[in-house]
Amino acid sequence: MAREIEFREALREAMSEEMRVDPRVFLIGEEVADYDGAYKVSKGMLEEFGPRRIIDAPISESGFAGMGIGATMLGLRPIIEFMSWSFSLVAADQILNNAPKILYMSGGQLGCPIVFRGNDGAGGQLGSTHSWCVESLYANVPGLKMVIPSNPYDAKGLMKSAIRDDNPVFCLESERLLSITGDVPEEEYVVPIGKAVVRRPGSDCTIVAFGRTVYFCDEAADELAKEGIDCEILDMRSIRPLDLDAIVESVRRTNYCVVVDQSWSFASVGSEVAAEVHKACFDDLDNHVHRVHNDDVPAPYSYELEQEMLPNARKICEAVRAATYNA
Amino acid sequence: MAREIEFREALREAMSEEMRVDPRVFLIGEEVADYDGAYKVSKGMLEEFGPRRIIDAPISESGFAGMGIGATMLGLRPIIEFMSWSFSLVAADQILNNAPKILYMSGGQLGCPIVFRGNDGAGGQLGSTHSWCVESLYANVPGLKMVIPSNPYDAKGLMKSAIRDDNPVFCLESERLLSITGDVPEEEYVVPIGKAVVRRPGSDCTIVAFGRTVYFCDEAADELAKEGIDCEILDMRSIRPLDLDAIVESVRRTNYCVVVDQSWSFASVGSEVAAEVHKACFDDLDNHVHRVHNDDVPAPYSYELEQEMLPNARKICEAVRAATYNA
Amino acid sequence: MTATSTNILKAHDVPIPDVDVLRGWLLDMLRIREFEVRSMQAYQNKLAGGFLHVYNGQEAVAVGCLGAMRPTDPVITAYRDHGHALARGLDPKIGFAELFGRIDGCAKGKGGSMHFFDCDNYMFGGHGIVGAQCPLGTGLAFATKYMDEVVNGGRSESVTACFLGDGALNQGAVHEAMNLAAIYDLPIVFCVENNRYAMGTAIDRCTASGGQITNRAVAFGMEARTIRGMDVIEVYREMKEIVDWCRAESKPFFLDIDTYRFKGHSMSDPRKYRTNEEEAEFEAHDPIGNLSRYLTSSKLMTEEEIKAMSKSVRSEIREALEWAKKSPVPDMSELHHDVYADTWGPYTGTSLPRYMLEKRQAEGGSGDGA
Amino acid sequence: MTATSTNILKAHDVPIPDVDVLRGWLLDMLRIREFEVRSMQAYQNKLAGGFLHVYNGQEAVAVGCLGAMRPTDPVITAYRDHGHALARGLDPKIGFAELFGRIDGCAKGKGGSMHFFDCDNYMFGGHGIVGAQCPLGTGLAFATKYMDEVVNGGRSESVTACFLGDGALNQGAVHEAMNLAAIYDLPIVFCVENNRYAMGTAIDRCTASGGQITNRAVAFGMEARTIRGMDVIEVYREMKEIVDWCRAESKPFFLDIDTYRFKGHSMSDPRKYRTNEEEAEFEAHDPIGNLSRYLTSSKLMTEEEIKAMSKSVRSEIREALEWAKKSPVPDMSELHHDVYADTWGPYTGTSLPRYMLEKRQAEGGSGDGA
Ligand SMILES: Cc1ncc(C[n+]2csc(CCOP(=O)(O)OP(=O)(O)O)c2C)c(N)n1
Ligand SMILES: Cc1ncc(C[n+]2csc(CCOP(=O)(O)OP(=O)(O)O)c2C)c(N)n1
Ligand SMILES: [Mg+2]
Ligand SMILES: [Mg+2]
Repeated sequence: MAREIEFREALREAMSEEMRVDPRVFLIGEEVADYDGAYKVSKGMLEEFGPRRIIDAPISESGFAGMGIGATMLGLRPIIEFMSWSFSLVAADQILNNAPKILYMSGGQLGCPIVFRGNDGAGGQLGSTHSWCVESLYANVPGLKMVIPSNPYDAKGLMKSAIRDDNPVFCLESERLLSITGDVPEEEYVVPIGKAVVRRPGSDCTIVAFGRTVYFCDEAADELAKEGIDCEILDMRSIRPLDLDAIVESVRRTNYCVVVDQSWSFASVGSEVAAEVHKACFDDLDNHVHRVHNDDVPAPYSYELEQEMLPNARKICEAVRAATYNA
Repeated sequence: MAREIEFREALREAMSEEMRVDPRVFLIGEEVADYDGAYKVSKGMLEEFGPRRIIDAPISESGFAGMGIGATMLGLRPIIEFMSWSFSLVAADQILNNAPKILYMSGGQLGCPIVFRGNDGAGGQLGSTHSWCVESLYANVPGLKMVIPSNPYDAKGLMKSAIRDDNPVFCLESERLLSITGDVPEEEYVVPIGKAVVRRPGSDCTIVAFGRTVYFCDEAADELAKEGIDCEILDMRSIRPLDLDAIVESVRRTNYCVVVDQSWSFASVGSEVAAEVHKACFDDLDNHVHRVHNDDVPAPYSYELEQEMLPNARKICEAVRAATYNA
Repeated sequence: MTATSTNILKAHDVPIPDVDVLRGWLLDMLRIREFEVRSMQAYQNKLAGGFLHVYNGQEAVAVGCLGAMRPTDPVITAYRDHGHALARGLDPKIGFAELFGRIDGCAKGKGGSMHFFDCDNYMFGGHGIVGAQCPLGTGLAFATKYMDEVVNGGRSESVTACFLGDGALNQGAVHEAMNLAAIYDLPIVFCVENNRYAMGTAIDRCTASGGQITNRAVAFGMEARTIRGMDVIEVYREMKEIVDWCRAESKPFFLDIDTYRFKGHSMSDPRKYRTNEEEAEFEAHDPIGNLSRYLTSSKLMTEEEIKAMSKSVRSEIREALEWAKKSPVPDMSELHHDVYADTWGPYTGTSLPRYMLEKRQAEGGSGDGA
Repeated sequence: MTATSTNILKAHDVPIPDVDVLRGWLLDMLRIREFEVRSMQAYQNKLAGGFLHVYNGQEAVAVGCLGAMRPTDPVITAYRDHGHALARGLDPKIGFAELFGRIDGCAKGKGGSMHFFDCDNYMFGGHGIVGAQCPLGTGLAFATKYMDEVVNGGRSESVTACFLGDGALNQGAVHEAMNLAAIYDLPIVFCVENNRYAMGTAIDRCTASGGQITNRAVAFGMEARTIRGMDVIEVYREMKEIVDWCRAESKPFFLDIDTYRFKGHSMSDPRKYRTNEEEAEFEAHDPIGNLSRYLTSSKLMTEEEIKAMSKSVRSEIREALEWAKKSPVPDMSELHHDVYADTWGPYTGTSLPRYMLEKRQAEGGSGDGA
């Protein structure tokens, strides 16, 4: 039985269900308790779990992220909410130097089962300090996993997997998607970390998409369909591990590939995909992998400039046409 | 007239010469003054310039990096020494959210002419928190420039360019290279940011190298020469801007390309090079771009494990052989 | 406070400025208030986007503090920055244009509400990351001192005002900045606009020793004081003593200013974390009302004069808003402009915003952005 | 200190432990000293690499503090960590093996000198980034309290000791951690090993209020005290009072421990920033000498007994070192082991280090790393 619920509700259900069965799980972040969450993701959770498990934090990202990591060393399984991943830069040392490395540095003595989650990407005219797409910044680091759901079903399923995972998992949510609704089963399920899904089958060009960009791709694919270009959209769902097999399988059929990544291009998830696809499909590709990214500039405030900066449908169409020699 | 001087002396000469002509330039960092620098890069500078311009800082990277950025807003041109780039993660917000974006956020009112410099990369059994190669972490961000010299000549020339540049420039120095010597002219010169140089001409395979890896590549090229594979080594010198033209020019001749990057592979400078070379040289490449990186694990302490983790000559040989179908 | 210099007055000896100055402050506060009221409307009408944090209720802080400073003393603050920029002389129309993301904005529409920069008036932003302006603020103070003493061989002349919220007190960078200011003897006032809440979090819930935040200064052996922030004259007199002291001594100071934001944290805040009674109590201490009452009761202005001023502010702000609405959206070429100071690849260098260029042209300058 | 619980002794009432305990402390301190002396030699002989920060001179701090705690009270520290690990019971041979980068090390040779972990003994590292262990330390205290109170519905039983250097006081993360400990009432002692220098920087050069660092606790309304750190009995008695109080009250405490490192910051430090006279003065207060003198003058041990102990420590440590030298370097397969807890791609899961597996096997456990 499925119901239609919001993306934020799906996240909340995942957290609440896991907290019901595992007392070691708790949620901490700014405004997550009394205020019901800055974006209402944790709405009502204080009421159910009380202030010992739903914890309001001071504006000390480095402090409370590090506190969570420390708590894993004695067996707790924290969920750390960053109001926005944009605010995680002040905690970069804790989340990149400690969480993903403690297992290694301790020679296997101590794992770090922790979830870091929050809004990622442009939220709508938030300007350049508040619009980080941290995936390309942070995915470079081994020892962490990273997921980026595009719909309520995946949001819930991936969040449950993340909480159960014995490694640090970075969950990237888009503020622009929090209010979208989608079918989510009543029954228990998880979505495995590291598995992509074909969001739209097609034969002419593979489009590799992450998170919110799936919708831009869909829009573009509708447009391109009218021109007779039949696109296959892969919703990657995870960034680390990256489901390269799924991409390769698709590209072997389509012989063309476009990757759409909402972060900046240089040394990005998009460059990684392009490099790996060229490696795995050198003889299959009839053109080089085309990339669509945020423009390589700080995020502007102006609505018009921001729209132009984003990896929008127009840019995707242009890239697919160019990639498939239909330009 | 050239003299042979150490890499660290070359850096020091660059800073001192610029400080002599421009009173707005100053150096701040931990132990840079009284202690003569943790790695003696700033040795003697306190004596020449006094404690108002060579400034010992507390262990507050976020604080003094931010202080430097603030000082640019009134026209100063700070040089910020991170004892190691590994310690810059606690300052990530200041160096990534402020320095590269203030010009944009202020609509052109305020540029940020600042140099951040320090040791980057494995220093020799320093373990996983102290062995960061920040290039793949930070190069994603527009608004900054990044250089990575491999020898005293470039170290001096690039540092002078960096200090004169009106943008934030990240200078990545390798502790392992600080003591190497090389010819440096007595006369004034600069090395432009964004220009690669052919370190060794060759016709069979282009090797794209950054900083310290140039030496690993040279070692490998010697070995490969014995096998009849004639490698061309490009010393990129700058990461942002990346001199793609130089790579393309070479690959068009050799038709093969290996990129050697001392950072982790995922979403890295290496993936960027691979992606862009495939794009620019799709019809020229006779094989996909091969990549050599640090192994995708936290830096281990053990000497043997660390040597194995690094992008060493053996791995480069293997990659070149594979790339050129000589495996 | 151990002021050794002789020409420093104690706050209670600082003379109340003459009526022209007081009138100017009233005008400034009215202008800020009206600007914010119109900003909220514009936000609701989708003329402005992103986050909007208004300053209603805190006007006496910016106006009183900046009133005690020289126009060339640097100022920096967080994202609740309209008041400081206007008090420093930013033309409201340039402010609105920024808010609407238009090319005539102080940041060409690239910065938005959180990034009001106006460097000609020594206003250095407008910063969105909580606390991150504090290291920058120490940098401003470092720079004035360095310029005066090291480059020009004179004595330090300027004092920097670095504003921050009570919530910012829990960011590590703020502590680092305070330590730096202390050890390098930087002339800077850390002005905490203690409006008792960080979003929905009352200060004592997440801030240890929140009842006495001057304790945070004790950590660094820094002079500190708590003052009331709803009376602009009081703010001015306290700040005047402090700024004079910082200037004379070249030392930092920590100022805890008790104030209140009348509206929500941003436009999406339903303010469930506080009562109507509490809000009403503070609204009774409206800084504009306070100064108006003082002016009328001391017979410096009549009610009619104040009403007239209020009315003229309303029309000034309405006109500014209309002007801004007509400003064009930035050309798409702006996207790659102002990223780097120089021109390379897709980047087209940088230039000053239009209002600054025009000012320079009017002053007979070359007008280029160099 | 406002201890309300009745069974808390004031430091001066804490009884001096009986001779077996004191003898144990002497043994611990001798063992640490000898371990460090041999480590330095091994470093010079290139058996060890990376950075080596030795603990000579500070032994009374680790031994005295941990002596006042329960063996299940968590401990965490920075990179100068050998002393804490040994005082907590890490076998010196496992320590040397780690130092030499061998598979028998506590971190399989992957961590090195700066990362001595020994979680069976509640020793949670060994952390290289200055100050970064402090948020982690609050996390340990949070976890014990949460486990005791929330998961098990009882009352908080454990106290965490979080060691840091005086230089770490200037890292923002330390302040954030202290605030968190204060607002969540976490049972943790921030033990500042105030050895007066951060590398070459004397404390008052870069640390505001460096002459009285307990001021840093005032900022958070946290209880604090300065104690002398060269006499293990004194350290123990002070720490005992404090730990008992933290346990009873579930509250944090800030402890400033006056000590001295006899050697350089690390092996490359020529110590030009201080005088021979200063060093000699402190060496006269060697904590080992202090305790030895106490033991002989109170006729608890004879000089001969101490000499014999010292000799037996020397041979124990020599044997440990020889043992470690024979431990194999890690197999190259270790490179991709312990990166992730699970197995995927090139990663081969994780397992406990050998000495822990053996211990579990000896105790009849399953011995797998789960
Ligand atoms: C590092 C960081 N964390 C979180 C946020 C989100 N945030 C913006 S304002 C704010 C509250 C700040 O409160 P305070 O400092 O008291 O300033 P006020 O809004 O009251 O003026 C928060 C949590 C942010 N911008 N930066
Ligand atoms: C964030 C960071 N910055 C700089 C360093 C380099 N560093 C290592 S130890 C040290 C001095 C620390 O002094 P203190 O905290 O007093 O500890 P002590 O060495 O005296 O035990 C410095 C600067 C580091 N490891 N981490
Ligand atoms: Mg506030
Ligand atoms: Mg010290």
